[in-house]
Amino acid sequence: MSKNKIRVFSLLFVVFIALAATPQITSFPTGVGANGNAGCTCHSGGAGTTTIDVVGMPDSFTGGESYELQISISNPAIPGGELTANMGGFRLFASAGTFGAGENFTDLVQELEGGATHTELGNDVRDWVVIWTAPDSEGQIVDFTLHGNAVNGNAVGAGNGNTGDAWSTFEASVPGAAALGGGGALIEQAEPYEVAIAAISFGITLFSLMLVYVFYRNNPEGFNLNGLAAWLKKWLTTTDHKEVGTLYFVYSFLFLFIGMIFSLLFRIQLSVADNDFLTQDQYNSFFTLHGTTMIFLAAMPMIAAFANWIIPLQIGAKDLAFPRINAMGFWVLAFSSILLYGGVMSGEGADISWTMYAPYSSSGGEKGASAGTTLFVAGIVMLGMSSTLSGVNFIATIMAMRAPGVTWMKMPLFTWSAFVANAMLYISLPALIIGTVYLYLDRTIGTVFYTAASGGDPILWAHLFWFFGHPEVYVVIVPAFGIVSEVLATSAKRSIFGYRSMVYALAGIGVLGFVVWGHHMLTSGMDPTLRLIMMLTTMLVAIPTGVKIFNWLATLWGGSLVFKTHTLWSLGFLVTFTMGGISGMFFPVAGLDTHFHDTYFVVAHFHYVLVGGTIFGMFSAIYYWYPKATGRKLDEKLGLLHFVITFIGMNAVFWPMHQLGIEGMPRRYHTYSVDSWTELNSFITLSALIMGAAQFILAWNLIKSYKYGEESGKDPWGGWSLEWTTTSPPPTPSFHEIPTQGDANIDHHAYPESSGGLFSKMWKGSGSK
Amino acid sequence: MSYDDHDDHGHHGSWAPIIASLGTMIFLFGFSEANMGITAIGIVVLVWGMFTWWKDDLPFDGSEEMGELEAYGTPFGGMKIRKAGIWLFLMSEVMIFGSFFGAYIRMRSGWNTHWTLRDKAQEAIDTGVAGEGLTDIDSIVHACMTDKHKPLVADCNDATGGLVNETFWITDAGTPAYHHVAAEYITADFWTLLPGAINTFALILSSFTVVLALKAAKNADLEARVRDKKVRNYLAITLLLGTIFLILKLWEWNHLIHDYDFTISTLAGSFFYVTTGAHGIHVFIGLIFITYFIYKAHIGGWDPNNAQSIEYYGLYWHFVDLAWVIIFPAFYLY
Amino acid sequence: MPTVNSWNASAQNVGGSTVGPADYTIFRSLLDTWNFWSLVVGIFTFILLLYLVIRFREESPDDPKLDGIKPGVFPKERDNLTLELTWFIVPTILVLYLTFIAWQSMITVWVDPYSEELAEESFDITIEAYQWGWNFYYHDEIVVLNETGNLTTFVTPMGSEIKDGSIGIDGNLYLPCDTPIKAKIVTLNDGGELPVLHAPFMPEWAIKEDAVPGLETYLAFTPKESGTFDLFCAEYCGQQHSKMLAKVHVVGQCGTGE
Amino acid sequence: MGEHQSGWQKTLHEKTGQDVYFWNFIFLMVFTAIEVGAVYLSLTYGWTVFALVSVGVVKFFGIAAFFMHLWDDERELTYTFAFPFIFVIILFIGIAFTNPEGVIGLPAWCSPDIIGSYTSTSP
Repeated sequence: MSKNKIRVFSLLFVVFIALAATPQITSFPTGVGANGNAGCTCHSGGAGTTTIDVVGMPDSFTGGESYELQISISNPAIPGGELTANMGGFRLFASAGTFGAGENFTDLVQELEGGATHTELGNDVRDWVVIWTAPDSEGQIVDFTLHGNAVNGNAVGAGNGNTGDAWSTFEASVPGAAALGGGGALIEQAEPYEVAIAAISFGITLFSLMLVYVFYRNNPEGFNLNGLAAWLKKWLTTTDHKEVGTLYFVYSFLFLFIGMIFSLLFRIQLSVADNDFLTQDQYNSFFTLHGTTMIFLAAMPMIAAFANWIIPLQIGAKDLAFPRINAMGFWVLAFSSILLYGGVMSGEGADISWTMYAPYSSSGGEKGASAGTTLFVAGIVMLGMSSTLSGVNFIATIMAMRAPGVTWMKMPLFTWSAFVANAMLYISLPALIIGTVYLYLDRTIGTVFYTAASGGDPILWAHLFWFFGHPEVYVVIVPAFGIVSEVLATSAKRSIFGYRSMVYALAGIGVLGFVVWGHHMLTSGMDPTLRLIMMLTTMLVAIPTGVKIFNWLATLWGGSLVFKTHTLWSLGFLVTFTMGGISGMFFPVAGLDTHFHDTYFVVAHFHYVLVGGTIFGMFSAIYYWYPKATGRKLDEKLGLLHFVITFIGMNAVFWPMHQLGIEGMPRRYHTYSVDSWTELNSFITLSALIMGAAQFILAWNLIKSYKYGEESGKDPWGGWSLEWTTTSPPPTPSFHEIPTQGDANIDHHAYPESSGGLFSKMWKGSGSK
Repeated sequence: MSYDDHDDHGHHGSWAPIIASLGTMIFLFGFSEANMGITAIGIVVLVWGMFTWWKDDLPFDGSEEMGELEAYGTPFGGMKIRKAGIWLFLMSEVMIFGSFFGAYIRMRSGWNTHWTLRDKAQEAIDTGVAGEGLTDIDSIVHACMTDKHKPLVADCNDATGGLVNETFWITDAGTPAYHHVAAEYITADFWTLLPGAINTFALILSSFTVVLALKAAKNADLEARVRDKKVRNYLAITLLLGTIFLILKLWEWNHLIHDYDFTISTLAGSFFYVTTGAHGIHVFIGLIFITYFIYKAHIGGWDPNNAQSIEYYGLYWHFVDLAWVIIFPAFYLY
Repeated sequence: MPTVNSWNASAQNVGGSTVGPADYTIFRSLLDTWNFWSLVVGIFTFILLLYLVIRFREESPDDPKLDGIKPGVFPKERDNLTLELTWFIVPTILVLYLTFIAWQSMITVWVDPYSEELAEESFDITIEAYQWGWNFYYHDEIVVLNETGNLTTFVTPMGSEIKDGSIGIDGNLYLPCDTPIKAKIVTLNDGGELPVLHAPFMPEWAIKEDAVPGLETYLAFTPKESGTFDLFCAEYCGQQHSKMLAKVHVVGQCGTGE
Repeated sequence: MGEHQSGWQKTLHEKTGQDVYFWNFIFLMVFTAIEVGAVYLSLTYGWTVFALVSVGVVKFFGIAAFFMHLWDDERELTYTFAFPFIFVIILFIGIAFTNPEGVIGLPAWCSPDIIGSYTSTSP
């Protein structure tokens, strides 16, 4: 025991050091004021050679007091125009207070949103007088930013009028009288970063408390803390597919909530026009982390959780093919989230969106990507490793460890969908790993893959990313297809309609998924011949999905449908996913895509397919297989409540986004000034808050039913696949004696055993039994 | 084809996965923050994880209980699952090197290189506009470039009668149109070509020695102690050849960077160093694994019925050699 | 002498309402077709779903057990070749029909920038994107009827004429009416600027094309109504991606065209 | 390794005293020498590319078939190894053969400007 204890403590110590060394970049998010300082910067030419001096800037201001600021610009190298015109310009910002022109400068200085600037005439002189009246509350520090620009007067003649000038910046911060007196306590409204970090650390403390509570509840009498170390060791070193599946599930459930926190924060930001609840940096890093967390840290681990749990049970295998590689797949994923979130703690979270488009993501500095992006990209490389490891495992298990009787054409459809999804992920992932390695090396050791100045090509990144990206979105939705096929068949008490066409449709989606990635880049300057090919292939992808939807509907024919919660979720899936699929057909059309690309119509489509498709499918799977995993059913009443609120909430949040997309509201906008969008956006924010709250019902249901749920035997729903033949929860290893799956069709001689269908004929190798 | 009953073969949990993953995280964390200290800790923890993994594997005797399962049904029926597993892993490696080449060909097909320069020179000679006294391609190329392959734009313009003008070297948008690919330096000078050629021979030889090690391990009629020594020696030769490969590669890189100023801040340089570097890392990982095999041979761990682990390692090593078979002509000779 | 006003108030307070592309754009006709077919497919599927859910719900737990559902036994397979073929063929026909229409729209939206017939009568401009703003370079002249009825070059409110070589750096783009516009899109690269992706997006004419550093891309559209419209940046380009706005003023007599 | 060796490999073994792996090794060494030699003779562009590609294919076959004993093993393993090449080809068509200047130089259907001979037409 002592050796194990040392090993556990040394591990925790190393993790602590890694966390402590999180980058302490102290650059707080400054968030330039409403108008930004782009004013003078559009004058190209050397910055910083102009000298600006300001007379009359107070050391500390008293509330309501006016101060006269004499501003003058001088630059020996640029004497100013010979016709004494277009000599200079200035743009002054202050974080508080109001502005006016000096008494004989009324025609040279004008007050403008957020500060003051020169007028038309004021452009011909190089010194101005501005009156600044201080704000009433003296308990704050007012930051001044002044851009001074010595203009050489070539106005609209040679060059483009803004060359050959030189601008530089003068900054000062003037504390209010009360600001510095007695410790200068600044009263600042709650920084959204503190809200995000507080929410995340609250989530983690809650999670560890729940961990100790679950350990306590195992045996309340024999509860002692050093028992916790042994129990923790069991989880840290487990290689059993059921325990790794549980780890995946708890991990993805935690990150589902963290991703939700980010989405609610920037929904509040987007609720009204010209809102500044979040600064631009915070908004950019929040939507980046929302996208990446929801896809890579919530949806895919949830799929891996069900795949880990259910595939060995459905094909009658004792465990996955390579147990330790399976455990490593999880732990690489778990540690990658530390890298992905490394930047957030210091206010420098990655702000390059989940698609990480090239020149911006490989840039740095004041206008470039934030410092945490390098860690973020390293996290994405680790995600690639994790998915490759678990991919090998699932494909090898399904191909090699099926029990007798479970031939390719008699395998449950969830295992089929997990196989197709993992094969697609496994083949497409290297393109992402290579693209991300190039990006990572661009950011760390200075290679120039995506730097346009040295011949690099930003579209190379878009191609490599989307070659992975499109199969990725099918990887996320195909397991939900498998779950819905299982749940609808069992709820209707009939076998799935057209098992073979379902399998061929899955294979069709699998192959077509690789030839359509271009429709994400139709307006990005891609090669026009390729745009045409991609448009045609994208049109074809709808057909296999249509076949599956009609097969599900036909499954209900002649059945006796029970309305359990998992059935409701699958019917909800049918409704929302069909609407998402239909809205998806708008993008392969050139005329529509040039408008819809990167607008809220795209956001509406993929949320209908991701939330309406994958999340509904996953929730259906939770209610369907929770009894098999724990031996107790989830509470039906809570489940119904959770379904009704989430179904209505989901439609209320994402349906108006179609209208916003048609009106042309671009994606990833920190704020917008078009007033007609405010009404729709505030409605979306409200329903998003309601839908978010509803998810806690499921969390409570999961914890409560573990102890107080209704007992469920081996086969609570009347399913036919092998997992319903073992006890729930199943023993470790999952089958003491490998079962043989019967076949109801043999009695009716519908399909002679030997044919085994096209697939096995194709694979008839010399050695196979 | 029956699974036997007593089933304690399930691994009773192992520390290896979590330690190896932690090591990967710390390594990437340090590398991203350019903090070599943390990067080093990361590598140490990663290797500690690998050795924990191999400590679990040391008693592996190739039997059913120890995890050598046999596949059932189509398509891998009758084969060992771990062999199918290695081939599935190689599918991912094929895609990784496929993506490397896809990106490389995309960029390379847009560049002017020493081949286009020779083309222009040939065209200049055919149309008779070449500079006086310049009758063959090599003389024009010498007129266009210093021996350190720095372009002489004006002289080249005259030498090719205006065919190779300013925009051949730099596009009007200021981005480089002419890219010095590694092959330009390598094919021009024997001493720069030598390390690449020796490396290719070394890798093929190491592939062969792994096959010999496997043959020795499977040879039942060899006396156990003799067999272990033979296997260990063959694997040691493979390790030696792999190290020579890496040393020569680093020496060659050093030569290219310092003598020809062919660095990673040029686009052609980025592609060359990252692709050959990635292949180098695959060789390096292979060498770490082979130290475990040598240690196991040293303590007499190999016998005919667990020798297939060497065969599976051989598959990985041959694949690394296969990748080199394509990288070498594409980057060094073309 | 027009003032080089480094800050243009009008470009900033975008305000007003954007109701999406104009009616004469190909976007609107395509949208109607796609909406129609979406409704047809959607309503058919949902009515079928509703009917099935109501008609075949469970009356009593001991309904007849079809298909031999027993745990551990692969159930009796159900399929009906004609039914499956129909819902494979019918969607394929619909998709092929829609693909044909989509192909038509491609030719009008993406034009070959080097075609001769476009070159003569198109109004050429260059849109230059930099981090968080736009520059417009005009290569043709806008000719308008002034109040005395004869043709003069258009003069912007701030006094600069729009003729070959004139430059707009104050976030305002002036376009003639009823003439096909050909816009070359480039990224400002004078060493100082950080070249990232941008994309001029004009919802009024439902078009956008990325500005890729190191590559020239093209836009082609024909405004048919005068007025002031928005220009957004549609490709994520960093902190002030949402501030990279510009106004497009379509000037001159409209409606004389075909 | 190659338990079920095909007939001709056994006869090769008896006749020459060395097994197929030794001959495969010699075979690969010779072809590497050819490859390096072809470049060192500085042939014309077309011939060099042809030499490099053909030697590459031959060596690829040599290693995959004999060193990785795909020749002797079950056919499924060859299918597994060949399967990702379909997607490598798709990746090549989509990414490799559409080089950056695609938008301006509208390439005539499927004639990417790879050979880079002096007849390239992009303006």
